[in-house]
Amino acid sequence: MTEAAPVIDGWFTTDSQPALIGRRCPECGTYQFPPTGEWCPNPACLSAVMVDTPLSRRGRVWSYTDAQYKPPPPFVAATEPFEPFAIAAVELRPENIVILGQVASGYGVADLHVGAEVELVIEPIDGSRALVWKWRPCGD
Amino acid sequence: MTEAAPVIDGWFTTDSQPALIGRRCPECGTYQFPPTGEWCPNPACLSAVMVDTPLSRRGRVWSYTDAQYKPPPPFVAATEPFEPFAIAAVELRPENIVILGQVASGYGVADLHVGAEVELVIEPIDGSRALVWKWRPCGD
Amino acid sequence: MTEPVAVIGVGMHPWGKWGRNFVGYGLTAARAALDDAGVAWSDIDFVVGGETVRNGYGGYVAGSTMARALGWNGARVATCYAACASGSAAIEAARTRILAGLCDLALVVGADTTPKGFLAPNAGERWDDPDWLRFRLIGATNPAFFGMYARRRMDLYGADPADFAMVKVKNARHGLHNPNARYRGEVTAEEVAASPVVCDPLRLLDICATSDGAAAVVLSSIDTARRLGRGDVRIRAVSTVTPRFPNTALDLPDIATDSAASVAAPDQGFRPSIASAAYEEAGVGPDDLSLAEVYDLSTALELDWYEDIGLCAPGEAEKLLHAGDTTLGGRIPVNPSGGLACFGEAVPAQAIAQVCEVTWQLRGQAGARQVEGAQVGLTINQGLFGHGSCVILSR
Amino acid sequence: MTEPVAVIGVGMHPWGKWGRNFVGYGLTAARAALDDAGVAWSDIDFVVGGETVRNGYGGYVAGSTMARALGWNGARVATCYAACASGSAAIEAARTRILAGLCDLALVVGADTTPKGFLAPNAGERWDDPDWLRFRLIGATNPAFFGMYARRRMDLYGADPADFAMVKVKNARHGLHNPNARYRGEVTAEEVAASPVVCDPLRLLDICATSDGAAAVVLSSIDTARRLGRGDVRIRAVSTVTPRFPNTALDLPDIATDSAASVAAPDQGFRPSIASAAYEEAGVGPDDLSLAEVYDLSTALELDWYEDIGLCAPGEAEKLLHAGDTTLGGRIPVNPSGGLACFGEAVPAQAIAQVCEVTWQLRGQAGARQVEGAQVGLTINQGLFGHGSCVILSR
Ligand SMILES: [Zn+2]
Ligand SMILES: [Zn+2]
Repeated sequence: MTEAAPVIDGWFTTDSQPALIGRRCPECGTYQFPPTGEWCPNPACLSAVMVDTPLSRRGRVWSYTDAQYKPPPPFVAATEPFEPFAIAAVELRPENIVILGQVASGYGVADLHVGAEVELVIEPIDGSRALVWKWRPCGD
Repeated sequence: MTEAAPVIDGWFTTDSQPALIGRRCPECGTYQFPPTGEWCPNPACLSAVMVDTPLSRRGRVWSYTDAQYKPPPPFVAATEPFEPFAIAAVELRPENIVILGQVASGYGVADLHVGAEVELVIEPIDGSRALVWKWRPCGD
Repeated sequence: MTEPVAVIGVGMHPWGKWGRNFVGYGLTAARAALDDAGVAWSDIDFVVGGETVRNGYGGYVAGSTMARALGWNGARVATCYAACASGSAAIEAARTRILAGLCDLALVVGADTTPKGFLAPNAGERWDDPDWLRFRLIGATNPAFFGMYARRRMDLYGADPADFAMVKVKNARHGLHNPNARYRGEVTAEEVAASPVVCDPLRLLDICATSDGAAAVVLSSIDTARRLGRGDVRIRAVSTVTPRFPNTALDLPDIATDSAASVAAPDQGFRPSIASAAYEEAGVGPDDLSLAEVYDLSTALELDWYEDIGLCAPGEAEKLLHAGDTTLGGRIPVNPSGGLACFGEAVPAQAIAQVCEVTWQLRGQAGARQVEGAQVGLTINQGLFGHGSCVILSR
Repeated sequence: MTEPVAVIGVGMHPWGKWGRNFVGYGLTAARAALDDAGVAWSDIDFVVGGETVRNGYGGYVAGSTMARALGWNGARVATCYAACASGSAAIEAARTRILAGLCDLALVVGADTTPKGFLAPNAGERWDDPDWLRFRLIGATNPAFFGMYARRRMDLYGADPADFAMVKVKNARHGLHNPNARYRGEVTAEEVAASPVVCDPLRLLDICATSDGAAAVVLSSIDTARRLGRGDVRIRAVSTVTPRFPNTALDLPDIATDSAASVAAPDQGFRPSIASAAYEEAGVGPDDLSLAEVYDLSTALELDWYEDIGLCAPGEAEKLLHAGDTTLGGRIPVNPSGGLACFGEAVPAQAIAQVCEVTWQLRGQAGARQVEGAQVGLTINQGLFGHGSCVILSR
């Protein structure tokens, strides 16, 4: 059995204090996620360099919903039959960026509201050993 | 084992005098192949009806070539390792239409020249039981 | 203000699931539009297709596919893709060519077939494709985004699912007499509430289906339209703007927004900016509108549009709805066609269909769904990846 | 004659296989073109992308993908697809918008990554997709069509494979000093003749490779260009014509031609009609050309283009080649850039790259491959499914 590993390389860490890996422009301070662009996304900035940086591990819910029906491929369901899961878009400070993710297993829309605090956790993405980031309500 | 059948429905007959099935406009007499359009392709004609009609079984080579390397999928090779095959574009009269097809097995570019007469035959398309039209040199 | 061009012909293939190829749908719509305009296909000197990415190579080159199916006539050709904004991008290509003096008569066609269920990425593995990744990493379907937008209305403005259902009831009633609509039947608030939740808080009847369908328009200069006796309906503006950095609203299909850490978000968000650009180009404002066709991908999203096109202040859309202002007979009917609620979405056709509806309304040909004395109409929507889509038409 | 627009900036990412994403290539080209024009990205008010259908959703919306990667600036956006003609379709969208008075500064970008080997259809089964069917039913790759065109030159005009090889030798020599070319090395006729046959009569070195690459141009009105001190190079014509029925030459990727049973074939075939429309728009003819960049997907195809753009009568191309007329230093150099022989094809970028080369030539900035005193240049190619692509530029 292979070791659990991120489903995608370079988007997040999996240590005890896991974090999304964003990029930051050394010239204007703009953040970026996912860390895939080659240049600063600020149209007034010509920086061709973006530096990897861990993003805030906590944020506040911008909005949320759930998936009561199984999404189509390339989505891979964690269980068969399909079990609904929740999704949250979370605003991080000081990055001032909103990032989408599934909500941690065991939590649903009833545990959320716009403005609620959540924390980043790493969980298996599906039945495989692949890992992904999720948002866990802090229960404020 | 299932009976040999055309790889695609409605494009050709497989009887002893096989022919491509085209369409003909009852209003202006324009032919069409493949028989998939819904309307007459003559821009000056408003006919919304095209009638299936067998096309001439013989024609003259407009041009030809061969495939010395295996084409990529969805092409399925008839043999493994791949054996080169020839391709001919053939002009039919009185339809005044040029139609592409593989050249019958056993024949190659050395058997062809622009203007050479060829005849339609039905052969297996690949290792399967599926059939397709091919052009066989008449040896004029 | 920009010089207007004329809409001299409009046509559709009814929306639904008819089992035909997208080319067949497009041809029906194109021929209907040509008939309506009273011009021959051979006189068209520019043909533009709204691209469909779900119908093989013929869909990628929709403009030339339509030109060929109608019979090659030597016209100039273009194919535009802008996701749900593809139709207005195609209209803009035609309008621009006319305004440049390079085209006399243009035909714009959008046609699509769509599979049942969620819209999904094309086959294959693409770890650098944002649209593929949102399904693979998160399972975030289109309705999931609609659900998040709807939830914000609830948590920020106190909206209730019953408000959303009321949009469906209204649009279903509007579409009752639309011969091109796929769904023609009353829907009650109870039926919406009894339908299963798809993406909380939205239920099945809150979310538009996907459909097969096609729409086409024939455009010309005002001079040509006058010569043909068809100068009644004019396109006054087309807005195909992109966002301004930083775009801080999470837009379908993105996994993240821009960061506003270094540059403050613009005063106006992306959706309102789409309409603003069109109003500016047309020299009119929200108060001048007689009707609007907005993209009700979900019932709640229709309410967002009320605010984004300036019919009311943010948070006031439910009030407008309850007052009956946006119902046929009200102050500013929204989606008199029945909207996507009654059509289901056919991506490259829908924005063109919106323009067809406004044209019929401005001509007074909308039958039982006619907005009395319609003078100015607006169509709006937004395509994936920052595509604004807004057309303003007037008599 | 149509009013000209100005090419005020050009830029490329070198062609090759660099392992980057198409967005990265496009950004490099776009920033180079902006630098060359001396304008800031934030001043661009229209951005057009040549679409790539092989790079996921981001490729379908190439215009907005580039706009976002450069940083959302609120510009209007469009994405054009026309197969190998996508680049000129994108240039035409920008030119048209400028001529319509709706745009001051436009950025046009085309970028692609392409897999090694034959271009093949995207994944999936599509029994109604002509491009898929030609592979499935016949195994007719792109080079198979090039082979058929080459064979016609041999059987009808007495051309010899050695003539085709001579085109490769010429273009390889032209490209020696082009820093954006992928292949920079002399090729001998013996090397061509010793390379394996791919599709008879064409050998590996007769056929262009597929490449990664990107090109971009910045366009403006003549007035704006003058104000910026960059009014030297003008686009005089863009031809995006379709065929006229019946199109009796078998065009890639079709399985059959139109039938000429009821209507006689037009006097002029599709390929010559592409150039004719451009000459008419520009008010110039073949004798006015200083150079031409033509799509040498195969060596033999370059010879077809000599005739199709009117450099000589049908069947006379080999004579022109042997006389050295189309070699640098000759009467009308063709593909001074080195052509696709030295670049390999990057679909939505190539037609834009052709315009970059002509711009450098007209400015006198082409270095060791400079055509002395270049005054007028033409670019031409043809996209799958009836897409003409021809641009005429002049000083
Ligand atoms: Zn920066
Ligand atoms: Zn007919």
